[in-house]
Amino acid sequence: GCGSSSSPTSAPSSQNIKDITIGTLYAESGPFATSSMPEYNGLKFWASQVDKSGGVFVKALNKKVPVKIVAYNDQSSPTTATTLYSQLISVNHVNVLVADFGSVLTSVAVPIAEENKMLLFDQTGTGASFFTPSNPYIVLTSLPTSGLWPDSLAQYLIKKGYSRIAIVYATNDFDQSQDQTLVSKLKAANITPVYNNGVPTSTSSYSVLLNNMANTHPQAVIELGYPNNDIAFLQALKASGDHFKMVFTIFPGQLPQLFLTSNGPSSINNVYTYPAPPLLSFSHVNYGLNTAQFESAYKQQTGQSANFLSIAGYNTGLIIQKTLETANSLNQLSLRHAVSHFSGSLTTLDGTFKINSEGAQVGETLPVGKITTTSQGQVSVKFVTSPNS
Amino acid sequence: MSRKPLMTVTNIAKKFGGFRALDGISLVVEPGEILGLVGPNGSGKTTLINVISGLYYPDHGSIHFQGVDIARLPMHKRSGLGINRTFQIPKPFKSLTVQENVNLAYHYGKNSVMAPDEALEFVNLSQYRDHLASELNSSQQKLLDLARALATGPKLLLIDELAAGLNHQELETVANHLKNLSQQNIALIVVEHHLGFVNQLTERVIVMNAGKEIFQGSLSQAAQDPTVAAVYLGTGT
Amino acid sequence: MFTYSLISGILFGLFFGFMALGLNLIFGVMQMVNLAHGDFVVLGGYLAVVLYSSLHLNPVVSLVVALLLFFVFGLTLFFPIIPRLTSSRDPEMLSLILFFGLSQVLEALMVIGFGDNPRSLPLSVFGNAPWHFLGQSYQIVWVITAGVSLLMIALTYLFLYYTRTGQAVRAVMGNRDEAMASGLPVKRTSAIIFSLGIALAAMSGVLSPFMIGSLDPTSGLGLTTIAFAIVVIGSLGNPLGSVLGGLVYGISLMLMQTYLSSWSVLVPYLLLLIIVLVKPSGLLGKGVRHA
Amino acid sequence: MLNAPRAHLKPHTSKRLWANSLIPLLVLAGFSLSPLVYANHAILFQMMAFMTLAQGVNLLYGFTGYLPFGYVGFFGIGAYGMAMSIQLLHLPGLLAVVMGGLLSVVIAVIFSPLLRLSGAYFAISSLAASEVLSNVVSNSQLMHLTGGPYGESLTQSYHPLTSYIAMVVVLVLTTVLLIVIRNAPFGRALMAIREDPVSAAMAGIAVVRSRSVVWLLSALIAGLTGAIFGWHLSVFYPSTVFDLNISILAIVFTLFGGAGTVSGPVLGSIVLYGLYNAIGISEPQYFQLIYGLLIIALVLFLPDGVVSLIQRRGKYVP
Amino acid sequence: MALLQVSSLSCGYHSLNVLHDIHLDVEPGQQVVLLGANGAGKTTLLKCLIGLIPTSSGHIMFAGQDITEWPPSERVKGGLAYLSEVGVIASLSVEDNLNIGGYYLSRQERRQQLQRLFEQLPLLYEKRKDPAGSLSGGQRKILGFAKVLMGKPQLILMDEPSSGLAPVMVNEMISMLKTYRSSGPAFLIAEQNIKFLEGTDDVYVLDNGQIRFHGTPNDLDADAHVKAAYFGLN
Ligand SMILES: Nc1ncnc2c1ncn2[C@@H]1O[C@H](COP(=O)(O)OP(=O)(O)OP(=O)(O)O)[C@@H](O)[C@H]1O
Ligand SMILES: Nc1ncnc2c1ncn2[C@@H]1O[C@H](COP(=O)(O)OP(=O)(O)OP(=O)(O)O)[C@@H](O)[C@H]1O
Ligand SMILES: CC(C)C[C@H](N)C(=O)O
Ligand SMILES: [Mg+2]
Ligand SMILES: [Mg+2]
Repeated sequence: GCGSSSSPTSAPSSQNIKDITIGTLYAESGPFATSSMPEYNGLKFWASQVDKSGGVFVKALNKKVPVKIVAYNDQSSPTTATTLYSQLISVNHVNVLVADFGSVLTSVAVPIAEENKMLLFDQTGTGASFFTPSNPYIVLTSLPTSGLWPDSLAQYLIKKGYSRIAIVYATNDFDQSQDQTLVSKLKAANITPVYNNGVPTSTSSYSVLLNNMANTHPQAVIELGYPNNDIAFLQALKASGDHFKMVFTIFPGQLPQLFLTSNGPSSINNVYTYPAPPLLSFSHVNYGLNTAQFESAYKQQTGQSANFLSIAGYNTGLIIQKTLETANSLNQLSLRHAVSHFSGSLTTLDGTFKINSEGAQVGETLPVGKITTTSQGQVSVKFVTSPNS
Repeated sequence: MSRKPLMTVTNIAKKFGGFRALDGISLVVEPGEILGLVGPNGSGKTTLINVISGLYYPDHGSIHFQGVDIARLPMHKRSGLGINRTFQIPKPFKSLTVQENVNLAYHYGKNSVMAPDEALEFVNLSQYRDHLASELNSSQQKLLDLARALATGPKLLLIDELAAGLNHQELETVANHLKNLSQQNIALIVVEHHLGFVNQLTERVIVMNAGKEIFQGSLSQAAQDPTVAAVYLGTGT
Repeated sequence: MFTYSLISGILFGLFFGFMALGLNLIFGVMQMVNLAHGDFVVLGGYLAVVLYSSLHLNPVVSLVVALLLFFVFGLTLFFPIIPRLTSSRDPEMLSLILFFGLSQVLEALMVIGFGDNPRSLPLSVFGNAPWHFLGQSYQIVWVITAGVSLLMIALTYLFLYYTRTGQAVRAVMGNRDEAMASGLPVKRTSAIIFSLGIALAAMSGVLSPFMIGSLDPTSGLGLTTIAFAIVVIGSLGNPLGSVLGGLVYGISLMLMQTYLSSWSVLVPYLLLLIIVLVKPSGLLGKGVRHA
Repeated sequence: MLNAPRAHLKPHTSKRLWANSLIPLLVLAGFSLSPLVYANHAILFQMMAFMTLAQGVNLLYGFTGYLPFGYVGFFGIGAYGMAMSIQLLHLPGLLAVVMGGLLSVVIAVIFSPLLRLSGAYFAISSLAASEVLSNVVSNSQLMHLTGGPYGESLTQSYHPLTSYIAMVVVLVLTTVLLIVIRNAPFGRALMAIREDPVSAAMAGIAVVRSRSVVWLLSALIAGLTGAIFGWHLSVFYPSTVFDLNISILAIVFTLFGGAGTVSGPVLGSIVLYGLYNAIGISEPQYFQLIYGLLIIALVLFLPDGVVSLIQRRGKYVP
Repeated sequence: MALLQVSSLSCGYHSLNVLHDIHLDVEPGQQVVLLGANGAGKTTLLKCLIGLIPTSSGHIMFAGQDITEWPPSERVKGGLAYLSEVGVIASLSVEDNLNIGGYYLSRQERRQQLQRLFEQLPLLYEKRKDPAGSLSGGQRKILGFAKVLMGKPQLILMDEPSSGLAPVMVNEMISMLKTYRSSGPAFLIAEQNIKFLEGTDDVYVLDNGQIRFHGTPNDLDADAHVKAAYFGLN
């Protein structure tokens, strides 16, 4: 959109509303496709669910209306995403704006949303810089900001009294901010990592790095990256034959299937991770399907097995649904107020939804768990920190 | 000699890898004179021209043009000073028309005297004016090189094997043209294997062999010189 | 630590030299930059993964399959595209664009065919017995991969310098028109080299999971740039150049990872720039005469 | 070489001048008025950005034969130059944009040795250069300057309207610059250099200087564009402004329209970028596939761009 | 019957024809010289005979076969050879250039030829490992000449083989021509250098893409006008 000359995007007057349009983007190709597509499917799944039940209840209209998803393919390109977000706002005049997966594709939406006074439902864009006191037009639905992720991990390491810790992280917003938190928390417990190096996110061969880490004789080896990094890392680890008391990577807990298919079950056996839903399963929810129900329903409808990202997408849907049920008008600010209003009281299959004043997640924490796999590829997880701390 | 020389080349050497293409060659050119440069294949004639025109810098030795040492000057500066050349393997701007080739040289030439049309007339390519240079055959392209060189208004013109591909009659005309260039006080160094052609042009030749001068004087004397006869003319025993 | 990085650097380097070989041939012979090179590498990788997961085919066998399959693929690409491209003005530049288009197409097809998820091969296909050398142990897959790569490069070298077709290849490389005037079967030669270049890319792809972890449809362009860097570092059209370039790349990458890890991604690009500016003709290149 | 030279190097008629000056006028009018009728200004803005970049590529490739695959490097540096001026020097947006442009000129000076290369060597080396730039910018050790991997967030000085206008201005100026160069002898000198540097030098043309001038100008164009673009985004990661596809699109647009002309890149950007969004927004199943095939077809069947269709008839195209 | 038989041939570049209605014969073992002013069409004719530019009309019969539509490679395989104005492949070593000339020979035939030529042209032997691109203009001509001889062709088309050659090399080349003719091949030579007329069986004079004169050197001698026009001899 373009400054004062940009056309007003406030929703048309409540009466003549036939349906609630939800605008979002997905990446069918490019580096983010792996994660973006399941997330998008999760949201679509939610939409079909509510429409089955005659639509979503909109308090402002005091009636149920069907939801309609308007979605464009940004092919993982932030540049393209920019125009498409603004297409959703200024041409499609969607009622609800939902970001694409991850920080990179979310980032460009932040100022556009603010400029056009549209509330941005940020699903998994956990970049801390998106959340500022001055900007009420963003809420993070499915994950805490990256910096918070390692809390439980740090606790656990300290509790176990590991003094020799080796960390390798990919130098991107998501991973580096986690490294920073982790290191500072360890330092606070005066533990200095014996190895702490950043590598480019494009790194695909970790063998030499591993060898260098091994030379520091660590008890715990921690690799913070995106899925491809974790895959390459675990593969190299397996091949190297090195053994450490503890090995931690982020994504086995989110996308176990991915690791099973690419590296085989043994590659993530005994690996520590953040078990995210569905591995971290919530049987008691006060809103929407619980983990088990979702998994079966989702499988049945889409034919694909649920993973964290499809749950994140579905969860976003639930937040939106709750918002519409709560808000007195479709005006974006009142949507935002509605969110703050039920923040903390909502428990979904993604955990407790709780945001701070800036719209960032603080409810869901990521516990640490240890994965065990059978050769058939059954994945189970043993939590080593409490799932709901 | 009253006038001071136009160019003095002193003891130039140029190596390629281990190979001495030029091995301490010297020469003097007076304004407006025609100097013939002959010698067996691979004796270093073209290399000498390359060094004088600035395509290569010499390993050592000096080149004084009108008193300034130009041995390390870039090509376009030398062109500006009034040194220009043709190429043994012609190098016109293939995708420009014949006319444009000459116009450019005229526009960027510092002291242009001969107008583009005049230059084309001179090498008698006027009828090809609007052809792309790529549509000329190689000997026509050589003549275009010459026209382009003339359009920059040179004081010294280095001509590398113009005769190749021209028949006898054409040689006559070109020879006459070159002669009145020297009348217009443009000095010429003419590299040629066609001795008849050289003979028409000048009395004074330098014979090179293996990067060195082996003879200097008139062509007729050269023919008598046993070494020249042996290595170049092949008339020796 | 140093020796380990050095040796792994060498093993990696040999593989990357092989990975760049196909690009080297095509660029050298046809002055065309196959920007889709990396995508053919990835395709080769997918082939190996599929053959392994479906038929438990040993990657070494997949190498042969890749050779045949992609040589034919190369031929079928050649005739509709290349002759037309060659006859255009500025084929070198236009090829960059055209092959970028092709890489887009291949990437899209890979997404359709194999999905977006990264795929890989278990590194244990050749057993887990490590290779001990200078007091360090290295994965056997690396040693085997490096060995195969070296062999392939050697074969290509023999082909170019000791067969008649190879000679024709180098002639066409040097000067198309003159080669034509000398009566060489220029078009056939180009077709062979093009298809061979693509087949070699795919073959290196078969081994790539062992060296570069996992493959996904987007891995292509990155590999292409690395390959090009290697081609330029060692010089054009010369397989030995690829080995040299590969080694330089591999070793510096590993040392960089060891001593300056966060900058390691810069290695291929810095090397490329340095070489190209210091010795544009590449480490093994010869100068040319301008007039 | 890039289009029948006979067609555009003949002496000028006033008609021709008129045809030339028409282009910037149309561009100016078009992009100042269209926001009133078309709501998605982001598309209009990016179309301008790409049109400007395309002209920058055109200047470099169309007149000197250097194909700058890494053109996005200058673009990204422009964006970061702008961002740093705002974050560190607290300059106002417009001034920051100028700084961005200047910074990428500085970078261009540093990388000017690349001009010693030619053909694919230059193309890929420039790509390598842009990779180097983007990785330096995003390296954590420069965090205090560039924000490293965390990227830049300039929401405080986000001003879409001003950045839109700035883009219009830069676009129009760039177009005018190209018209001037193309019709001045300088333009012809550049073509001569591309043809044969040795002969060009002998004809008295300062080869190195002429090339450098073009190189720096094209860097300035990309830098300013990147700066305005970054300003318009105001939140971006290194990968956003150093995205290789930006180079590629600019190049493809230029070739599609016809390099070496002024109207070519304009046409190319309007048609292809329009198409690009048309496909994008019509939610196709196989966007990338279609786009790739389009490019291949373009090279095979229209290598000299759409304008060549007119030029083949020996007609002059501005 | 004639080895090469060209009947009502015309060809040129793109649309414009350069040659019109050319008739020309070469008997086995003959040496035929092609004269003509600069731009007359000599090079074009040779290019057309070797197949580098397409024939727009007329026929080329070689060794009893109609080769009008053949690509260059086939013609060379069939026993033609062509020495262009460029003549060599700059990036290849001198030795490889010769091997290219003998592309269609058997291995040991090639080895023999190579030896033979190196013996006759020691200059090439000295520089055999150097890239042809480093050779001087004249040196390249000599290499090119040797290159076409390599393949033991029946008919050799040469475009101004002596241009750029020092007198001593010209004599060298002419004597080589003699030796090689005795061993079989016929020559069709575009030349300016009248030295080539001695030992020539047949002369054609091209003018503006048309045959202006055809006859023996003696006929040419007799034709004062042509002589004047093309050699300024009277
Ligand atoms: N750039 C170069 N690289 C390597 N060798 C070279 C180069 N230029 C010239 N030479 C060598 O230097 C020698 C002289 O070459 P040059 O071209 O000057 O001879 P020339 O006298 O012009 O011969 P010609 O009369 O045949 O043209 C030759 O042996 C050639 O091989
Ligand atoms: N590539 C080309 N495209 C168009 N026309 C050409 C081309 N090459 C040559 N010509 C034209 O064809 C005519 C004949 O050229 P050709 O080279 O056959 O003459 P030639 O007899 O070989 O002259 P020379 O004795 O100078 O070699 C010339 O007028 C030339 O302009
Ligand atoms: C799903 C998440 C791992 C994505 C990550 N939070 C990001 O910001 O990119
Ligand atoms: Mg010479
Ligand atoms: Mg000729």
